[in-house]
Amino acid sequence: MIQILTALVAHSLALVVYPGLLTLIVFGALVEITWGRLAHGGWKLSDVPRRRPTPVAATVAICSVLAAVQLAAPYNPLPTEERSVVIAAIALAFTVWAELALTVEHVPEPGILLVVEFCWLLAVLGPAVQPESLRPQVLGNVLVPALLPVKVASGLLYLLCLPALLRFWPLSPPGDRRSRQRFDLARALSWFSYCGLFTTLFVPPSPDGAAAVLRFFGITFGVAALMVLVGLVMDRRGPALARGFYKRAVPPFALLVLLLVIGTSLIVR
Amino acid sequence: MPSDLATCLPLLIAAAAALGLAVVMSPARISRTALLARGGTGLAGMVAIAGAPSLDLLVLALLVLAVLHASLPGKRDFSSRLQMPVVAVVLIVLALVFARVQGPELLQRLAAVGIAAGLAACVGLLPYIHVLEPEDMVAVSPTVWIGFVGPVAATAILVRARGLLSLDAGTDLGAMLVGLGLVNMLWGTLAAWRAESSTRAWHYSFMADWGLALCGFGLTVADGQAAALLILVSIVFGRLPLYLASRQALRENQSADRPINLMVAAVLAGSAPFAGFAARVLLLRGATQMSWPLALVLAAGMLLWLPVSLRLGRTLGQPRGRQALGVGIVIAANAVVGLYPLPLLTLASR
Amino acid sequence: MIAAVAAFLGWLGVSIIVLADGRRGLAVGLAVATTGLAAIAWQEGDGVAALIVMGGGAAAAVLRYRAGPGGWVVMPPGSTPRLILCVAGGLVALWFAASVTIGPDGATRFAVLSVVGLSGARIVSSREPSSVVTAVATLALAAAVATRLGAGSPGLVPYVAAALIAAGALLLPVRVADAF
Amino acid sequence: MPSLAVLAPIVIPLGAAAVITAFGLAGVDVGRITCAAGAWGSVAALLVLWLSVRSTQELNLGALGFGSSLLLRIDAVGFAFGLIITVPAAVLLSLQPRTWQEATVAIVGVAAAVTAIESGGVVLTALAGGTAATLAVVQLDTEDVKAPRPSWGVLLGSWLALSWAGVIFEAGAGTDGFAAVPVARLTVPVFALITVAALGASGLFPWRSWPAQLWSRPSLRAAGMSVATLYPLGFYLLVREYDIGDGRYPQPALNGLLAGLGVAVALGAAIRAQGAPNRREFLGEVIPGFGGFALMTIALGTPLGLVAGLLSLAIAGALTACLALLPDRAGLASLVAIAAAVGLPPGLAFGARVLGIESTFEAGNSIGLIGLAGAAAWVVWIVAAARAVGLPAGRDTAVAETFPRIALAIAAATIVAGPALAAFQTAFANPAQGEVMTGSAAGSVAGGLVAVETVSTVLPALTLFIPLLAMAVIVYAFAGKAPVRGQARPALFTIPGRETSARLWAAIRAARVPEQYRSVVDLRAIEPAAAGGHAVLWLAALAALVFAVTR
Repeated sequence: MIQILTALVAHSLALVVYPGLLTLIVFGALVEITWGRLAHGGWKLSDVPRRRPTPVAATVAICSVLAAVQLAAPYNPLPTEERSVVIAAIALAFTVWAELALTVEHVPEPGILLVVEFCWLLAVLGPAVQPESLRPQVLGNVLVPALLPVKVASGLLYLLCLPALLRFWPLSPPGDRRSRQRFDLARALSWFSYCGLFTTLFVPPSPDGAAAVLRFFGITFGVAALMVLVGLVMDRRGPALARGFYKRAVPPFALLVLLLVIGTSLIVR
Repeated sequence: MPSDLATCLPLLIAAAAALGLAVVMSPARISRTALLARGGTGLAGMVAIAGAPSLDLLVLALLVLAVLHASLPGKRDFSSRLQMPVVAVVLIVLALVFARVQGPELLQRLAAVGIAAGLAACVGLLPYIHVLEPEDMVAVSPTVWIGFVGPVAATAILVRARGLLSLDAGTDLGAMLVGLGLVNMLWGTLAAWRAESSTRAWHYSFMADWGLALCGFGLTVADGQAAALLILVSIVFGRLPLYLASRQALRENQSADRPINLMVAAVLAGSAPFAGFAARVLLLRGATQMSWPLALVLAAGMLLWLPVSLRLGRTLGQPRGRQALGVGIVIAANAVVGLYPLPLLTLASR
Repeated sequence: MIAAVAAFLGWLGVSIIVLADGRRGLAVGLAVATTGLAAIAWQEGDGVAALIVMGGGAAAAVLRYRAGPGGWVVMPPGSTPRLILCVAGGLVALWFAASVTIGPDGATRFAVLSVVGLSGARIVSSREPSSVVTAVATLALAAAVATRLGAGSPGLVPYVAAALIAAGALLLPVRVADAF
Repeated sequence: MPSLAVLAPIVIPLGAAAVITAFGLAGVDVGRITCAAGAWGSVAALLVLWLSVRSTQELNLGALGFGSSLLLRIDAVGFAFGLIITVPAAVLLSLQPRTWQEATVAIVGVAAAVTAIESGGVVLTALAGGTAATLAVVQLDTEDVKAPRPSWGVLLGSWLALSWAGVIFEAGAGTDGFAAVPVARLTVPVFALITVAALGASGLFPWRSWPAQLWSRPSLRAAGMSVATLYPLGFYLLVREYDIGDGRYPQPALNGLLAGLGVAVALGAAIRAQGAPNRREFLGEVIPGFGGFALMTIALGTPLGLVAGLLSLAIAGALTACLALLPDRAGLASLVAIAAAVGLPPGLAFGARVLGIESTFEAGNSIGLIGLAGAAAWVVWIVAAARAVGLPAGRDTAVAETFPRIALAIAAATIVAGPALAAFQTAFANPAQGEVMTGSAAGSVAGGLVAVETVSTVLPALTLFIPLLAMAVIVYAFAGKAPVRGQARPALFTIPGRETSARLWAAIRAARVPEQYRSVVDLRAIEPAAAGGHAVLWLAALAALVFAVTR
């Protein structure tokens, strides 16, 4: 009973504070504000939505929190053996589509977005096929030469998919999309989970300690910064390039990654 | 009790029950006394056939029944109604001659051919189909042969033929019965499905059931014989009474899709839990012991019953009063036999 | 010798039944066939059976003589196929009885095969009740005589049954098709 | 516990049917209440029988006549499937209005399905399953003869195939008992026969089969009952195949093959769901979707896979009752039902699907690729569910047949019960898995009442999902309203080659025999020749037979 209560407290802490809700709000707010400043020139406190969050934002928060506690963040109260990359992947999948429940206009080019989602899923779960383990940190630790090509290719695919999943790259002309708030709450709640999952899966974790914390958040912020940078570039280049990229470049590359996954699992067997 | 008679006993009981049911269900305009008299004569003839000590006497009893049946007033004349039963008698007598005289082995095989063809002609199966006049009363129509007298006659003939033929000829007889069975199964189901006249559809559906029965007889293993017996019982106390119950609706071109029509369709299709399903299981069991491709063909063929049965079930219309009671009894009896056929099979194998 | 004559009579009688349409012709044919079949039964040492066959056949012949289409009407116009049938049927039966099969009772085999085959053909090919019933009577008697080919003794039951059928069939009131 | 008590779950509903019929014939309709009593009685009997002993109970009433004996047994598998069938059926029979004739057929159908589950032999299972199928078809056609229903031919064919497998066992091994057939007798052909029967009995195909079609009927009385009683039976056979095969299928490749088919079924349902023109059509794909995931995991041949599959089936059972009672209108009930169906965390469906996908990765031999496809199918489901929230309602079901509060309660229960996943697995699914996976394939899923331990991870269902659930309740309570725009929403994508295959199929259906040859295959033209009583035909047939035996 004591064990259960202790576990309940630990899990609650993980969900609410670190690396859960509080962490992802802070992280997301920082990145989103930075993005607002860079993309829209200047940023005011009034940009932060005042009214109560919608059920969509609530759903995104719940799923994003669930994904966040699966990360290999140092000092994560959730024991390593209790984390699963499947839970993280599926929980994050919910965050992408929650807005579609309200109206189709919130999700421009849903077909392309679905393809990108598939590619991202392959990038997250593909490296788990051969190791037959679903612990995120185990996958991050994989340094077997035979498995490295898959890991590297998956990491690249992950990064390629991220801008679309975070709605950074405009997939449709401005006229076709509903004007989004400058402070996108749903996206702000997803930043940490998405970027942290990349750090968890593709960068070997180090033992808990201050350095590890700095390393983890440094890389995670680095990924976010990269996304912001690429987002800025793409925002200026227009949606045609982004659409063409996700239609013509990413799917073939994902196919290549899939072939690598299949080939590796066959060869290593 | 002689084993030959015991084999036919379940069929005789079913026939007696069917006759009783037919008398109860028959509409007032038909004289129940006449129906009872004609049915009773037929039943007596069936008892004589089942109890005949030799195939020769069985054939003579068959001839008597044929003449008596042909002499009943009907739309078709005496001679044409007598034709096919006489062909059966002639073929069986010739088979007896071939089986008894000394000579080459070929004679035994010809005897087997005579028995198989004679049996088909007696019952009225393809290619010896009795000509049907849809307007005729059931008592004077070929349905009497295919649904009432035929089951007992066929069983008795085959039981007695066993001791008459050599081993090879017996095997040939089995093969011919299976062949005829498959042909009748296919023809019966397809023709019943496509026939314009519902009365003809009913008649062909009897042939389809007979196809299964012939396959059972042809399998020459205990399960095959048991399957054939169950199918014949389901013909005599399933298909026949249901056909009788549908006659009025057929005349009035009624059709319905009520639960009772669907239950009747299930009985006719051999769906679980009715007698037809247990028979099919036994047939598959027997066929599996002989050769699995045959079992595969049979299993595939068994699905052909459904469209026909749905059609025939609808032709029952909306039975009321006595007819509804009769149909209910038939459905219940078929369910009981389907779930627990052991008593019938034990009775037959005594 | 007697057996051969008896078998020939059987074939002759049934051929007359096939060829005749009148009651006299049919009655004579039935009588001749009965004589042949009874002679076969008698010649094989079963006098009672012969008497029963004779009795049944004779009664049937008399009944036929008294009822049915008038006259002899033997080989009416257009009966060439029937004639050919009789000759061909007889030859086939002879070939089978003498060449294909072996052992004694050749005459019985010939008589039974020819009578059963030809009477069957007559029943199948005719629409006239009196000729059909006559053929049925002959068929019944032949079927009874055929039991002699079996290993054991069939007893008298088949003969009695056949005789009753032969006489009974002729007594049966046969109606033609009605507008029921 | 006397062994005769094994009959109780079957006899109680049959007794109810007898009472309903007797009163019905007397002109008194006591259908609904007696049906409810009969169905809940069956549920209670199952609970008492299993929970009081927690071990297999058998009753052999002797031979039936077609080679197998009336052997009834309740073991963990029978208990689990018995509840999966009887509980939703009892809910529906207690609430939905029916005529006494419909009620009789429905409750006898429940008894038949329970008999199929309790049967100790393959042939008896086929007989009882065939009876349940027949009664389901009768129910559906009685309710509405024009509405879609399962093909009677497919159902009968499936149960015939199973009975054939049973007689093959009897002929070869002398017994068809699930627990008695020697392992070696489960050859690949016999396994294929049973599997084909299972797939046909439950309509487990990638295309739109009856479990989806039934939900588009105007009334969902018979549809709900048919899905509740028939759909689990096919899965039951797949689980029993482990029993016969000592915990494994005859060839490992068959596991992969069936698991792949499962993904195809789930993906097919998901693809149709994301293109559904209205919410009813979407909800119609929910049960096939769960079925696909269940097939995928059950077929894996691992303890975790089987447990996950059983959990999915149990949730599908609950949702069957929910969907049959759900009104065709927007509102909280529909929203929660969709959330429960798609597996929103921390619901039971979420936990079961996560375990299922994890089990594929942990099964080894690159089966993880199937898990990858399963995850993709789940994503399509998420998209379809989000889209379905704002779809038009669809066909309007009669108000008297719908119970929004009950539907909402059932759907909400499957979400709120998420933290109980481990307890549910320990009490419900683990014993069944242990029953069939014995010998060399022995193994079980650990974790107790708190967590579910897989090979590589642990799912702390109780301790993680309780705070998550609490957080969700607080967040949703705090959240404001969001206007959902009801609108016709385009499908995200269409199946490639769908038009081509449709055109091809139409061309095949339109194919006709050329005019000059039509008489050769025209039965109506052949009929007079065959049935005309021509002597030439008789002689030809005779000659053919002579030729056949003398060649």
